[in-house]
Amino acid sequence: METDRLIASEPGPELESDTMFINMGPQHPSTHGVLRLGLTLSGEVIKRAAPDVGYLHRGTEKLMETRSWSQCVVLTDRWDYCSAMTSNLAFSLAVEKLLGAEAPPRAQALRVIMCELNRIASHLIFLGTYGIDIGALTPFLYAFREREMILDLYERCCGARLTYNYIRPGGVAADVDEGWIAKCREFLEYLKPRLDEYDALLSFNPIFLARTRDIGLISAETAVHWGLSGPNLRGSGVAYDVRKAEPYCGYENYDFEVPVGRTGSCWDRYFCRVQEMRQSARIVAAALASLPPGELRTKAVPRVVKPAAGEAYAHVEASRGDLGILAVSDGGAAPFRVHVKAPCFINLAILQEILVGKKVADVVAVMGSIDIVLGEVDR
Amino acid sequence: MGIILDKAPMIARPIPGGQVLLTTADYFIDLGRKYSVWPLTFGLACCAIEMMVAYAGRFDFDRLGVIPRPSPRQADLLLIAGTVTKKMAGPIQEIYHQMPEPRFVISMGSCANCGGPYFDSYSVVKGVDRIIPVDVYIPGCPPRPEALIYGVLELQKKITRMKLAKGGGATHQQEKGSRDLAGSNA
Amino acid sequence: MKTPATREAAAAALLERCSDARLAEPGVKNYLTVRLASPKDLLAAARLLKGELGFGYLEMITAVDWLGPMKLEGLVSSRNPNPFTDKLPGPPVPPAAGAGAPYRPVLDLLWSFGNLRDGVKVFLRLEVPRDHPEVPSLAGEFAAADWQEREVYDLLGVRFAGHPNLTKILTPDFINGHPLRKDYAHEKDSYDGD
Amino acid sequence: MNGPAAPAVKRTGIMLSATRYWPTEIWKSPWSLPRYRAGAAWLAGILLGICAVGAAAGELSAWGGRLLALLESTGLPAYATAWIWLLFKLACVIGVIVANGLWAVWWERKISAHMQSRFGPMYAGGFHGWAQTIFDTIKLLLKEDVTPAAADRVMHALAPVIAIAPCVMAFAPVLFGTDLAAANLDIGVLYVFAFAGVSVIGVVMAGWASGNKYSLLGGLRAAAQIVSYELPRGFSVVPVLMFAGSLDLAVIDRAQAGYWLGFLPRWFIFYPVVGQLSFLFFLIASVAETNRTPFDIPEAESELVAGFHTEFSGMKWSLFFLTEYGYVLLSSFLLAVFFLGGGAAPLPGLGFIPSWIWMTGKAMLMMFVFLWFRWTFPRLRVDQLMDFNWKFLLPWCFANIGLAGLILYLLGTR
Repeated sequence: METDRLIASEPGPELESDTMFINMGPQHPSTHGVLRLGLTLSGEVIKRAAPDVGYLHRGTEKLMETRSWSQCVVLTDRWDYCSAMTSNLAFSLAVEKLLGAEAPPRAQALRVIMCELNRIASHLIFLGTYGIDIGALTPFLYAFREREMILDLYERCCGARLTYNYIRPGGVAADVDEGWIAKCREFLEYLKPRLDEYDALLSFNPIFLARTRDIGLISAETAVHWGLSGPNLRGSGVAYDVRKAEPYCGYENYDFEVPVGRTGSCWDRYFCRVQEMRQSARIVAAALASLPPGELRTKAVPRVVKPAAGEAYAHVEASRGDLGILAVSDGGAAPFRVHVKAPCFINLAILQEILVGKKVADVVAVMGSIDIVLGEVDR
Repeated sequence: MGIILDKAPMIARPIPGGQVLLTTADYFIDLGRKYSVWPLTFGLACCAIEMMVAYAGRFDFDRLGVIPRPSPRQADLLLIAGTVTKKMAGPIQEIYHQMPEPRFVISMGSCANCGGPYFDSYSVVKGVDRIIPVDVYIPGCPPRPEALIYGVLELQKKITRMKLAKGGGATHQQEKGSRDLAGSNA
Repeated sequence: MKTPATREAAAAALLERCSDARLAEPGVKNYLTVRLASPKDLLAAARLLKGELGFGYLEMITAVDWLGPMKLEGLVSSRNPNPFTDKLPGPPVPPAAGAGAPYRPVLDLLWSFGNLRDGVKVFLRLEVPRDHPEVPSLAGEFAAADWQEREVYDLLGVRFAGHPNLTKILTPDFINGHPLRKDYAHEKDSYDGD
Repeated sequence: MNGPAAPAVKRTGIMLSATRYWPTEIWKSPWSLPRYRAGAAWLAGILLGICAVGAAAGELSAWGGRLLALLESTGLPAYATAWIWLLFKLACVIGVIVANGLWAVWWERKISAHMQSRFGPMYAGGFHGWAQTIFDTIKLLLKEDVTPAAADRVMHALAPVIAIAPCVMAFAPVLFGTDLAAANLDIGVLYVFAFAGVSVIGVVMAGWASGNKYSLLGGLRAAAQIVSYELPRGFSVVPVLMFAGSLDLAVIDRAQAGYWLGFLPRWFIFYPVVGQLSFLFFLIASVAETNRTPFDIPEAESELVAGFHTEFSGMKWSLFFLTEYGYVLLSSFLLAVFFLGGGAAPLPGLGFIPSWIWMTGKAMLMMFVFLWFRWTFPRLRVDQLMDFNWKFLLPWCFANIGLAGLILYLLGTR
């Protein structure tokens, strides 16, 4: 059976008599989707953790080889479905690099606004579900109430709540008007006091601190060694953010700081995301203030996209890490090969190392702080 | 309790007032089941986020008495929210069979209905009704939370049509197609 | 690129260290791409990058199958008849061969190393034959390689020698063959129905 | 596309706020909303109505006395009347527990909903879903009774019974008003804590017998937690016993009658430092006893799926639920009797309202605190919970007892 294969094939220490193999199986309230974690426990302490993924593997990289370039944008939404805008952006940047095209300035500003709003929405989901993992059931409701306002803004502008298909190769799909900008500013004003409220409710709650401070410590070397990215890497003290290292879409002319943790504990990663929400609000406010007029789609990207044979790699700072798309074209109407460098897939692998020696309750705290979305892990 | 309920129709038929007793019993039993549909905390893909939003403050599922339960033993609704892959098909069938009768299945989103955007993928089951019987299908990718609530309302209508005489009891039933309520669509 | 120095220094060091590696001209659009000659000097290049040049951040491992346009047997389609029109959907059209595409029966492996201090990226390429590709595993040097190599093995069938646990990671157990290969033909199983 | 032309969409800001839920309309204060004032008026009306009914009914213990006299006068043999009277009292206690089960579940869902800016059950049975728990019970009664193959059938069926039986028996000496108790035992407190500790056997049996690793972990955690929190729960009540001078709940209740300086009631919670400390320790220990957040590690939803009652469905599972809310009710009544002067009116002028109204009111206040804890605190880890008990709560309980002795010696109140 599946578990015997895992036990037999893993070259773990020979099984002491008192260990117990427990399945934090595909259906578990706190695995954020369909991840199976094979834990070998002795008492409450974990001897070995073997994450088993693939329960949501839909083979989108294979499907993209039979769809035209613009049809693939739809499939990109379903990877990290908590922040679909950044997946659209990464794919569109890769195609634009292949074609050597550049989105018009208004489209670039709109892309920045939408991606940062999506980062706030995605971190609000994290805030809610992480609260539930640690046992506080109420922040989930408050975080989703705020997220509803962002979804209203998205629905007003691009029609969808979760899978937008808004950022396309060559520009963006729809424009925003005065009403939308006024509502967006109103939301940003509304969000600031809410974030301070969450800090009081959850971030500095003594029990929450007891459960997350110096739990699941990841040193800077281990984080780089395991190839983590995004808030997980910055939580360990490595200040690497793609928006600062390789700016795209005009990020260089917005000023924002990159929050960096100190010890790499669950709380550092959690608080990096909370601070990132504040920084994203600053970026959106700045982008709204300097929204240039102009058309939304560049003429360089034709309706039927047939880029010359070649390869292009574009990567963006998605909410969960450094999302990279390698787009390979053989000159045909369909992509020859698209590879997704999925940050969640790589961030998840570190569970094998940092869960050893922890307690069962810490598994939930550590896995929640890594913040994985199974759509992007399995693609 | 389940056994008695299944024998109730046979006992009630010969008694003169038995039919009236049976229908009123049906009414109250279905009313109880209708207002307390407890789904399983079980999300697969993007539809799971819309399901979570349906539980959250704005589209409050709790208004209908719908509370997510972590264990399949206490759940009577399996809400398939997301893409059913072949690797996940086995566990889904196992969870379905762990749930006590009377159990219902809602297939949420076009991935669960018919494979959706992955209609030609090598690793996706083209629709969850290939592996378990489904009571309500909700179109959309992902469906809006209002559509999910409308789906649960449809399920509630279906529950109110359940009759003790037609398998409305709670004894374990062999593998069956989608709940055969055709006879009760009066 | 902020610091061209590190890029050129890395390229120079790599070229003279690995015997007959050469700069891949078309390469990955506006990134430095070095094509290695044979699997033997992959480990040396990786250790060099990680050691002296400070590229200690392995970002991505992937592979491209350059056999030719994709075969449609790899997909199992349940084309539901569209209820809004009465005409049935035609058979799926296989993607046409692109003009000027370098098709060759080879698996083109790609590694991406990052230098976090300077924000610079270097790509390593290596071509291996399609029948039984064998490449040394970097799992010893970079723990990030562990799962990505298992994924490349699972989806494209490249064996990584020295990998601690080279088993399937994404596809279900009963799917044999490597789906992302262009000539992958999917055998129908119980879930595919008619 | 044929069909009517799409309506011209008004793309201005109003469209967004008019049609959509937009919580930025922050009111100056809730009282400015007519709906809020109407709700408050409704609530005040209901409370005054209850007090009026109470005042009209008077002391229930008096009614009890008349009923007993009526029973004696029927001329049945002595043992028959004793049995009937005992069954009547038993029926009352079980009735209170079941009614509390229905009321507390609905109340918790409504409180948690309104705390989380949502509505909670609204449509089950009309106004604010009052019949929600009744419908839940009907459904749970009719669920298939699943016993997992790996489970030990007898223990699996016996576990919920062993969990709820001690809860019902523990209610015997509990006061529902001045000398309104099923049985007035002079060792009331000892009896209650003795029986409250027995149901941990049912929990561990449930964990072990259902053959599921998660429930095994949940059961073992429950054993560790409930047993170790028995101690602070018992010791935090010792100062109250020292001040009241007896274990009998009725004596403790009478010891808190009267007022200092005319207005401050002589409740044990108002004793200088000792009262507040022992109230706090007893509250924390009771929350831990009833496995509620922040101590709900036995059925920690996010870790152990559903803890020890993972494999229970239908009626068996709802017995566990009834046990949990039974112990919450028991703890609330104990808190009211020990610290809030059960039955005594807070101000001298309010004596006309009978004691059982005050007692139930205080118990409901304490139950609100229990429910409030659940939706605000995160969950402690197993070892942190044990450290908190053995290294913090218990030593402070002993210190508190010492302080009580000192105050008793100094004031010589006895």
